[in-house]
Amino acid sequence: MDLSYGKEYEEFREEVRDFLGANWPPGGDKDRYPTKEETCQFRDDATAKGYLRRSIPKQYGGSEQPPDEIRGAILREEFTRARAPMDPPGIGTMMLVPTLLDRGEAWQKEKFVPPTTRGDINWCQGYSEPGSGSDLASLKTRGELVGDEWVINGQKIWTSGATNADYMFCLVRTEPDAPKHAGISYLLIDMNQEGMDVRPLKQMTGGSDFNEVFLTDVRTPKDWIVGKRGEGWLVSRTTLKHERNSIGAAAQSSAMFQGILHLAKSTSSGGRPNIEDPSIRQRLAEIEGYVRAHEYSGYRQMTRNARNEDPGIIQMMNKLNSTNISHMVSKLALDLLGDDGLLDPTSTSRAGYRPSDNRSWITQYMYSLGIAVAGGTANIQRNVIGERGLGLPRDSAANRSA
Amino acid sequence: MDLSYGKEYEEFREEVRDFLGANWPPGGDKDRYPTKEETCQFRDDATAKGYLRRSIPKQYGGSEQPPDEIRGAILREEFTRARAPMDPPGIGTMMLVPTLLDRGEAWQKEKFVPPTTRGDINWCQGYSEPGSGSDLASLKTRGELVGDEWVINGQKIWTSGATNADYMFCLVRTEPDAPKHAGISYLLIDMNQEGMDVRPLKQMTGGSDFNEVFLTDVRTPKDWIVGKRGEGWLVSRTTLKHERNSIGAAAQSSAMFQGILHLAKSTSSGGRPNIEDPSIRQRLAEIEGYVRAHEYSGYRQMTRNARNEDPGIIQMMNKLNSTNISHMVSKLALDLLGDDGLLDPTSTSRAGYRPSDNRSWITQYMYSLGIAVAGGTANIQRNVIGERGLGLPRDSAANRSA
Amino acid sequence: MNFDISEEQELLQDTIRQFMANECPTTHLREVFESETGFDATLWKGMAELGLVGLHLDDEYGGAGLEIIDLALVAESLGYGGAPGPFLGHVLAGLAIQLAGSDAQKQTWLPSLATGDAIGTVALGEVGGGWQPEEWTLAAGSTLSGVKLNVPYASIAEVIVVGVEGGGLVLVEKGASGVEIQPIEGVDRARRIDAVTFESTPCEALPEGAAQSGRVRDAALVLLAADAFGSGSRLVDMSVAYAKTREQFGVTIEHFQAVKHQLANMAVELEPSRGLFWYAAHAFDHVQDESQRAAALAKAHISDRVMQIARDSVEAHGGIGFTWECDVQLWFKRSMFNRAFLGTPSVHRERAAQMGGW
Amino acid sequence: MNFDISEEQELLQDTIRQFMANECPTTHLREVFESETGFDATLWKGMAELGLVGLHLDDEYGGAGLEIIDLALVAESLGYGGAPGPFLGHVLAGLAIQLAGSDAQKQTWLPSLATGDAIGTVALGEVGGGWQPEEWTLAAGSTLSGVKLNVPYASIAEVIVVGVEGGGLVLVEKGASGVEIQPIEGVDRARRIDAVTFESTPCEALPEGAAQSGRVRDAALVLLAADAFGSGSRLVDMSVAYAKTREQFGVTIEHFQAVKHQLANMAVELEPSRGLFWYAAHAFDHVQDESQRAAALAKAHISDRVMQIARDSVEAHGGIGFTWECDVQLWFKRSMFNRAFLGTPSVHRERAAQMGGW
Repeated sequence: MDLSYGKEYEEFREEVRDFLGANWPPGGDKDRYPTKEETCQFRDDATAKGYLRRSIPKQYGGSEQPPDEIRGAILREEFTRARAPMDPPGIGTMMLVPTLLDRGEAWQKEKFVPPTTRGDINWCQGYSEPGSGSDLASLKTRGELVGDEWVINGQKIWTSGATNADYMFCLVRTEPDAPKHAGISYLLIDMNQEGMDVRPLKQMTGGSDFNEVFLTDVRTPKDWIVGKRGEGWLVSRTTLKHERNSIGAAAQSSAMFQGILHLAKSTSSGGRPNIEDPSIRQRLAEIEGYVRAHEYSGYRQMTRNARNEDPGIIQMMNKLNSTNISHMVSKLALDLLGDDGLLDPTSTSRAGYRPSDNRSWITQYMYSLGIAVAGGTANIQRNVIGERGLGLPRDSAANRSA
Repeated sequence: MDLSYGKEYEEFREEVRDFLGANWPPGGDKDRYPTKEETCQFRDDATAKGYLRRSIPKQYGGSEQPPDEIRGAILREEFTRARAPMDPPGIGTMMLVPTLLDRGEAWQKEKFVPPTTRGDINWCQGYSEPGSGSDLASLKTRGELVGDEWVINGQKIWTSGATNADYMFCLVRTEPDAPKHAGISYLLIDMNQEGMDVRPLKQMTGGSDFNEVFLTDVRTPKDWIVGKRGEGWLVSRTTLKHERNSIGAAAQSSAMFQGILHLAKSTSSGGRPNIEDPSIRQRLAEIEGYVRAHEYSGYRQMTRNARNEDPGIIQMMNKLNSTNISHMVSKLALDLLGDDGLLDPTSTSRAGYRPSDNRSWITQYMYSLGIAVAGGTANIQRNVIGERGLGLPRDSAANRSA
Repeated sequence: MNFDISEEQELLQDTIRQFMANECPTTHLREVFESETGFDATLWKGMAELGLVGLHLDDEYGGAGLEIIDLALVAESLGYGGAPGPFLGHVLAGLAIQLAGSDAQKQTWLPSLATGDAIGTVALGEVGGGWQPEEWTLAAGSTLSGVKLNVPYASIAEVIVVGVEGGGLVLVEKGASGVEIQPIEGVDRARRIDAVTFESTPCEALPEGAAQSGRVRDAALVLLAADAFGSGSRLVDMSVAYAKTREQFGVTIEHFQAVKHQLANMAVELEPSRGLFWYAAHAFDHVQDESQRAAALAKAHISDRVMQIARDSVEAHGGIGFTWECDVQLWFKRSMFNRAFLGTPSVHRERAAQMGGW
Repeated sequence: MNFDISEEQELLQDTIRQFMANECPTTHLREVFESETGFDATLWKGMAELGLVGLHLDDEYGGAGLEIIDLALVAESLGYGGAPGPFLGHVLAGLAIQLAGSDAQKQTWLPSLATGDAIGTVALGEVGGGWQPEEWTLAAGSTLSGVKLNVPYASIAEVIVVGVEGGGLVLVEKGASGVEIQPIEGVDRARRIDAVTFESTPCEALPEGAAQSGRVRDAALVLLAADAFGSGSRLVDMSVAYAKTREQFGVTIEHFQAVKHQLANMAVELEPSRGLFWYAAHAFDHVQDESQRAAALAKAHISDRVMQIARDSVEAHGGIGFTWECDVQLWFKRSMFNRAFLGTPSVHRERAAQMGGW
């Protein structure tokens, strides 16, 4: 057991630090917001060093580095420290690009991979539908081949980033007579056309992280399909070989814990700081047990992933751990907030008495529920752990139709 | 809403008190343990007044009173206060007698009801089997009619009171070719015969509240059957019209709460009485919320039952409420006990250092689990509430075979 | 022994439920939610015509002379219906004047409060959670100065009953000088709250204020518990109904045992607690020794349980439960109000511990 | 970064697991459970031959010179196997002498402790929960008087390391005058405890006792956390295995979603906590700044979670889980020991809070 990254990696860290020191912020000027061109140039330079676009082949503008979870972690740490931009975030780089690299035609890779990894084009994901949540394969959006084009009709939901996406990668039922999973194709669609109607989905918190997308006679060329007709389900399940971020979820839990600790120190009840209340101290320490466990679980996974070994059941627990911790933290927050629990987190635009810094915790209190449902409901996670982790059978209700 | 019992009932209470004052303890002698004859005489006198054997017809030695939940409650209160014996406790008076009265032959009632209600004979119940717990109707103990006798072979489990029972009322599969529920008969069996092998089932607490009973070529007369062949399942489900004790479970929860409150007052941690620890106070008050809710729910049910109205979903929640409260109390107890949590509750016979009064709480900590499993597991209770209370469908796994 | 409500009381609850279904379906509730004031005069008039807003006031002032249990049953039904508006503060103001006011004050205010023609409210909370009479700090003589927070619908109230130093109560009339009302952006837009600043504002003491303010607080706790219970019932009903319609894997999700048990657990957390607010309400008028503690336990327990039920309801609805469009959010936020207003569960649990002599 | 155990360590754990399966199946464990002394000399000899009881002692004294992480992995495997006997007190006694003893003391005791020929134990607890060095009250000079509670296997120990006033440590040899040992009826009959009364008993101070006793406590916390984790693994495994064999309604109960989710929840409560005892053990030797707090958090969290898992295991087994005959009770009681010994979770959470500067 060795919690340092080791000599080879610490040298790599030094190299990264040197690079960042020389290149970010551009011109060493911390008081100016970098231009788009400067950011592009920086990313190209970082790619040349092998720091960005690591899983992308050189022919598509990448640095084509072997997967290395630990180099990945070091890069995240150092870039974050220097506040330097990494690969453009988003579902395009995270999901579409690895899928294309694995299953796409050469022309598809050439056309879409470079601009996506450069951040020139943005993607959204068209998977979930109102009637198809955990049972995704029951999706109903239909695509019909008319001449040289697919004509697509249907509705997608929980589509984040749809408002400023250029393209959607989308699961569409193209073979209505095939069995459930075998009737789906994976299509790429231009968002910028009539018939694409994006409507933000307002959350109970007031914000809108997701959208509904209504597709009415939307068109896309015949060959904008990844994999063959009816292979869409498999294409969408392709194991992604890019560097995992095993400790991302745990890092968020840690950050949340630091936040609640601060809240306990900065709020009072009955004239006494909450942090001095023995029942609050007990709850904090109990939560910290979960948070540290989550954190060390991340390290375990990172270690195994770096060795290309299966981390086992622990890997299936990340989401449920995050959700459970988020619930505990949020409930404690509501107790710490006292009267501030009466406040509306949804808007700061209207004039109101006493805007409270703690108001964001109300959002967190509600948002912790969103986490539970966004990553598939907790029940789905429990199914996965029970079935794949403990070797228990599939749901009989599900079996009846699946 | 009126939490007194009302004038008519308070008069009844006075009458009961007068009777008890005159008749118990026998001869007014508090320092002497009453003889068996005196106890019998007292019960006969109380029956003549209509206080005992209330649901039993006069022809079988009862007082044949109309069901009255509130008179029942008053009698329990006053007899308890005077430490006077009520109807002999046990499964014979609770379950067999009402079943016989409802479904038995005249000769069966004559033979078994009077001595059972007088406490002269004791019964045990032969329902559960090792392979048939929540799925009771899958029971396998078989009875074959050989000449004028049933010959019974099989095994029963969770049979409380089997060690000193005279008879068993028993569910036996007599029609092996009939569908599951329709192949069962309700037989009465003399325990005092070869082939009846009773083995106490030791619990994790060290005690033995239950037994296993092995039946090997056990015999009982052909006509010792209640209802017809194959009707046993229905006979065992007969709705019992005797007076319910709606507040019994809640009264136990209340008593348990008083106990844990006392424990919190009488134990210390780090030199400070536990009752002064804010986190303990919070937990106690939270538990009290559940306990009072349970108590008031008992009053609600008693009120509705007394009016012959359906108390609704609340009635299905009694066991789960008791179980939940018992869990909460037990967990708090373990925290209050500190080092005493290391002690063995199972025995006081061996010499040991520092026997602790609090040791019984360790038993409670384990026993709270027994409560959960004894009244059917919590999952079965949740099924009942979901299905009968909320109108949700039966389990699909269960549906497949039921 | 009769631990149940009467047929008349059941009828009253049915009437309110029907009234709410007709006059305030959730489409309409959302309009009030989005409106500037959160006050719907027509709905208020309807409630007043049903006699809901003066139920507890004496006959001679135009009330129905009923008890806190009746008012609590109204609150439960309004909670179930998600009723927006100033009911809570209004009935408490009437109660305060009836319990603590002089004959003249009663003559002046109760008749119009009983009909709902005038709206009243109570100003109890202060900065840093000072909700309880012994925590009030505003000094009052013939005038009043200081700040009260979380005052329901102060901006439309004809009269505000204000809690002051020493646990007393004073009346401030609409339009009195030196009053400044600022809306607070509250989480429950069906029950608006304001911050009210008084600066040398003329006021009039309720003679029995210091003796009765604790009773007003207790009544408020009972009403919040009752509203929370009604909200919880609505949330359970919505979740069960959703499970019966939402299909996944070819069956409605009610067929999944995990869903069934989650719904059963929600019902088990809620249903037994009904007796807590019944008893606390009953005790208010009939078992005064126990009423203070019973009110504290009822509010702590029910508002806490229902908050968890609201979270469970969101999960029971899956992704859609987290949206603005789904009605769960309306009662989720109502539950947050019921939980925090007048002090969080832990505050009242500690009070119950003290009153229990622990 | 390498947050994992080595192949050698995995091999060691496999060896112990195999050893326990062969030498101490639950039928045998039950015999030890029922025995007078709770000590099985053959099993102990087998453990000693595997090198388990002196793993952490220096090579020069016949140990393997390994770290606390290795000892913790042994403890985990022994917890999984339900190993009865004096392992815990024995390895702590060796550690105490190694950390705090003089060369002469080490020479005297470590070789025979390393081979297991002599059994050692530690006397830490006092009346009223005084487990921590700063709570110890026994005054010790050349002799020692007072009572220590919950001393593992005092009756068979050749040497007892006793915690005394000021946080110091002293040695008492078997047969020393004025020692009275009385068995305490402990809940975990696989790990016996005694009350030990000293009356003017000759003793010998460990020179660095006051400096090192906190370290001994921390090691003990790590070992208890590790044993608890192993126990939890066993309980989850047993529950999963039972669900795969128990039939109801014509199917094994693993087919019921409620059962599946309960098992999944047990696994989720347990598995992530593995890193807590790994890290605490690692920190003991390599991150001393954090080791005290990490040990407290690990013991509090894991022993608490596993106690709940033990309760869940009983429920997962239904009625049979509550019987003496069912093996769940063996680990249920082991879990009670791990939870209470050296202080309950709340004690160590409060310690963690203080050490965190909260």
